[in-house]
Amino acid sequence: MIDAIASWMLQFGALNWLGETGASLVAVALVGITLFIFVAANAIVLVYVERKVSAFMQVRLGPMRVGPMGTLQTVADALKLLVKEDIIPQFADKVLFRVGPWVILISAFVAFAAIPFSPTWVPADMSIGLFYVLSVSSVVVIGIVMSGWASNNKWSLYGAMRSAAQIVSYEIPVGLSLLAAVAVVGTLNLQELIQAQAGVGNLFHWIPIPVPNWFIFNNPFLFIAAFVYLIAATAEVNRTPFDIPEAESELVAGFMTEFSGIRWALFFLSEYANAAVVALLTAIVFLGGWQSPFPDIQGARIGMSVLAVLAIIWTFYVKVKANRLSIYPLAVTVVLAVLAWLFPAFAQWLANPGLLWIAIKGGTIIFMLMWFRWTFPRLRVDQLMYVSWKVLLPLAMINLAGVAIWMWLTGAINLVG
Amino acid sequence: MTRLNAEEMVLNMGPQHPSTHGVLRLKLKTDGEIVSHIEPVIGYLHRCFEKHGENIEYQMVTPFTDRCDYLASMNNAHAYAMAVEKLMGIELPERVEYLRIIFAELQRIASHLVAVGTFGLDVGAITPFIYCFRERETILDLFEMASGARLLYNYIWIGGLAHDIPPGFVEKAYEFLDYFDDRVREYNRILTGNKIFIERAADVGVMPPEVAINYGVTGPNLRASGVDHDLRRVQPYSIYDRFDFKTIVGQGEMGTVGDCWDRYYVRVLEMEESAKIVRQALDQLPAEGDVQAAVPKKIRPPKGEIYFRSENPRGELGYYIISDGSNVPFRVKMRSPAFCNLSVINEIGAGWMISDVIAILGSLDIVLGEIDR
Amino acid sequence: MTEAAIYDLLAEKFGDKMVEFLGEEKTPIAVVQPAHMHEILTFLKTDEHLQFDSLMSLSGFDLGGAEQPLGVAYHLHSMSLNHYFAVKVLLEDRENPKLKSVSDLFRTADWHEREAYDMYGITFEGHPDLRRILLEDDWEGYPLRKDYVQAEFYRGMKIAKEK
Amino acid sequence: MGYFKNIADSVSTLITGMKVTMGYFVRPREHVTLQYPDEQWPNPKRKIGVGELDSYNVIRSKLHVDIDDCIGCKKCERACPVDCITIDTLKADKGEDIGTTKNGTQKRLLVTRFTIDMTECMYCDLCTFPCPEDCIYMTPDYRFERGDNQKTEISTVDRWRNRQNLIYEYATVPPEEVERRKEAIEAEQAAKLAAAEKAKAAAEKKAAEAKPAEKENPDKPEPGEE
Repeated sequence: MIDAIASWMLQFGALNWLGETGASLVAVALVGITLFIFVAANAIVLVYVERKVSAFMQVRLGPMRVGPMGTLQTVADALKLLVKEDIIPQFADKVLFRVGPWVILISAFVAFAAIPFSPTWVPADMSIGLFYVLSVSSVVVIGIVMSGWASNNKWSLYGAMRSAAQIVSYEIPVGLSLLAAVAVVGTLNLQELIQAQAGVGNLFHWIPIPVPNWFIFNNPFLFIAAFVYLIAATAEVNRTPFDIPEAESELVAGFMTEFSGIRWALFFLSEYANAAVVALLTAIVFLGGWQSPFPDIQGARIGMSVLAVLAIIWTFYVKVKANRLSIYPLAVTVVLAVLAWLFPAFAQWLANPGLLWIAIKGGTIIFMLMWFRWTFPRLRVDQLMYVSWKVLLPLAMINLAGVAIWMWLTGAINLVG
Repeated sequence: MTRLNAEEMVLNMGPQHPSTHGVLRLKLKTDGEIVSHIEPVIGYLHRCFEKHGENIEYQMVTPFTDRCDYLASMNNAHAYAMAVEKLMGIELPERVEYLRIIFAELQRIASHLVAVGTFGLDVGAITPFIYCFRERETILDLFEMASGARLLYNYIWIGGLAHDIPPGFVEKAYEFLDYFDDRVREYNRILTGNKIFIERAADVGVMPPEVAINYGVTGPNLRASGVDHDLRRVQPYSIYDRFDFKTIVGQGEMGTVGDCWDRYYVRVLEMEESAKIVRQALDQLPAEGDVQAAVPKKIRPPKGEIYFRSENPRGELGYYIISDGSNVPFRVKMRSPAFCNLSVINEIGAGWMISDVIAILGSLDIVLGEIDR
Repeated sequence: MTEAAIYDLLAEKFGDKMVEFLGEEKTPIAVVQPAHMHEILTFLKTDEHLQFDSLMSLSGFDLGGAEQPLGVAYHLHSMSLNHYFAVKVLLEDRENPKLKSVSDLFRTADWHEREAYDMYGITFEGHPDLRRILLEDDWEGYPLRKDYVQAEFYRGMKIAKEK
Repeated sequence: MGYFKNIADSVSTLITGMKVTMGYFVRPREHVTLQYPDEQWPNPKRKIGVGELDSYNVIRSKLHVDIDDCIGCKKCERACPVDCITIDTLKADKGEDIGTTKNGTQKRLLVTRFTIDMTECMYCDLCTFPCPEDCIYMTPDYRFERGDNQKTEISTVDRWRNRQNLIYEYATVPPEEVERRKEAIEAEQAAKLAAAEKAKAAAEKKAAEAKPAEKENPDKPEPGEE
């Protein structure tokens, strides 16, 4: 993508003086700025969504004042944080205190460099993309320990120590569960991982239900791997039920206790950037990334109709079970299905792979994270370790072996020759 | 091999901390995450209740009793009123007794709702807390109808009530009871049975019955330890002997008897029992009667002293009143349940992790207004 | 057992260590000599017919005036036998009131004795940690005594209400 | 096996909990919060006392007194546990009619000061019961943020510092009138005092004169006492 932008820029005569290296650097800067804007906007939108989701789950309304339905609330909050007084505690380690939040933010931010957003949009199409994302996102822990230590606050220290232990432990199930998918394709390149999930196949290879060829449907072991990854990733981005580094009822605010204003905003930015990375990675590795669930126009039409039928069944179920009319899912799917049948262009658009699909998939995962957060209590630190080392790790390892067996069973690999 | 030079770290939890339920300070000696000693430092909310009581007339003390345990104002005022009435030998009209029971039990439900919700909050579940407060608001609406206030009522007077209940109250109370059982089921689904919650609460902070008795722990905390002791049963005051309800005792369903989960679940079940009592009281409520018929013109108890105790949502609430025959109490001592309940925290909390100490503190359900008085 | 019966039992055992029995009070209460209070409470707790395992309340009080004494009232309850008894002691010495601590018998007494010390200045001998509990450590005087005079300032803050 | 049962339990109970929250998420219309200044809690017209046909007995917000009906008996001042009511009264002039209350009671005392300190009021409602004229009561006015009792313009900081804004003065007697009456009463008292002294002096003089004569009759009343 960098090369494409650079060569596109060199096509303009006016930019010829840049030379090839210069053009590449400018292109890198452009992509970086775009990504930063994306990260900032992502945080602002996600904070708003989180507040609304939590409010609706808690029979409240959430922000309603600033802008229609409170949509500008987070913008106002961000502005407020920017103009707040910058406070550094007297006995803090001033250098680390300043650097810590940036380390966290940057490590979350650079992970986006390898994320493919569409077949063509990928900032850096690396052959070791997955490996890169995993390694840079674990740098977060250094920033957390730095800021927790530098605050010179006991609560912060506890938060930092918990966080270090937690992230280091959960790296392993994360890696192993992703490895299962990598084993199937045999590449670490994220684009190739996505391309391997094209088309339609049987559910779990043999059950004759046509489903998209995503890994989560392709292979029961990868289904379990996705489950393991989602749990481990929740822990890696410090969200409830694994939010013990912040644990507001125990550690006040954990490693963020002493931070305020813009530095605190950086924590928020990186928290949601991390959540986005995790969600996008889940979407890419297990849910087919930017692949559309429908193979072609006909597939889109039939798929939407099936969804509409499912929605009808759901509506009846809710009506009978809880005596309530839940009309919205039905209305949305029926409208979409009708549109798909009426306008071939719309159906074509649905069938096209692209940004839309990865956004929907990533959004769903982020919603799952929020749903977890607003439902569950928090685990204790030793129980957290129990989950990691005694449940997720064995599961991921057995799973990895299972993937190999499955591949042999389905004929993807041969034991001999 | 040289030993790592490890020292214990003193951690000041509070006075400003999200889960100390008020202004309480706990000095924790910690070794890593493990807490080896807990020393509660109290008194931040001391408002000289007893000194006030010695300087104002009997009926003026009632608003101050409300403010001691602000989550159970009705129960506090009820106990105080009963103490003075017993000292003076006042016989109450039936209707007053029934209304007092209704209000005291509704208040118990409201108080337990806060306890259950904040315990969830302490272990990290935010949503059940909001659900609990939603129901509490409905109870407060009922109180507002009757007394005009939502938190500090001054409704139960010595010898009667401030007002009769307004028209429509009984219907609204029935309405609340009808939908309340469903809500309890909802808490059970989202919190009580939740595996993470069970892991956090079960087997944590076990309080053996002999420790509980020796420390003077009372109320749901004592019953969770398996001691069948409810003042409404063992020493029925007011008209509690007319109602059919169970004393909830901790069973140790998820772990040991007397752990945090038991203390939590005893409260959930007690809410249901209280709802039962309210329903019976509403059914039997006499239709007519002047609620101020027995209010004395001048409150001058005869010379003497009394120790009267009743079952507050937090435990045994005792008033030790010495009268010298004037219209001002000579000595009002309040034996507040949460004061004794908090004193046990080092015994059951030492040796657990910081997170567990918070869970234990939440399960003890303290109200600092009552501890400091 | 009724309070009168318990008092008879005690009077039989301890004789003149008991002072009197105030049976006409709403809460019948026995007055004992301060020096023997600990002994009597130990008996009340350990005797198999009494088994007072729970100290409901420990309250200091001040009868006021120069010659009127301070005192401490103990209200006991037996969880197993479900009966009550109350004991009080009167301390003649206002300047330096001393009493033996019962926090070794009932842990409830720990904080309650600290409170009584805080409010009345009664020293409980043998208490593990006798400090002020509700008031600040540097508070002067014992506020619930009848002869307590309110100080004007506390650490430079005005205490009295401005009208 | 306990290990696997644990995992199975976790999954099933967590899903049960998630169902509850999702149930509320898809029904946002069941929210219980109010958009406060726009929507308000029904604030019914509540009456003082019992027996009014309203579903609410009484409201407990700002304390208010109908000063025209106040007879200055100070019962509310005595009933207040926190002394937030302060009443000063002056006797009316002889023969002066200072009006009757709505209950028809003849007022005898002029209320020159009736302050309610709402920063101290604890809304216990105890003052409203002893009032013989039902003139002190709680009103539904719960918003204290506007400074309508404010005499002079003061800055926000000052308003936080002093609570003048929340000390409500109800007495309507103008200060000049109070001064006049006070002076009149003082003058009256001074006159009385002077008269008494004069009489005393006269009596002493008389007594001194009559001393030798009245020796046998010491019980004779002093002239000043008549």
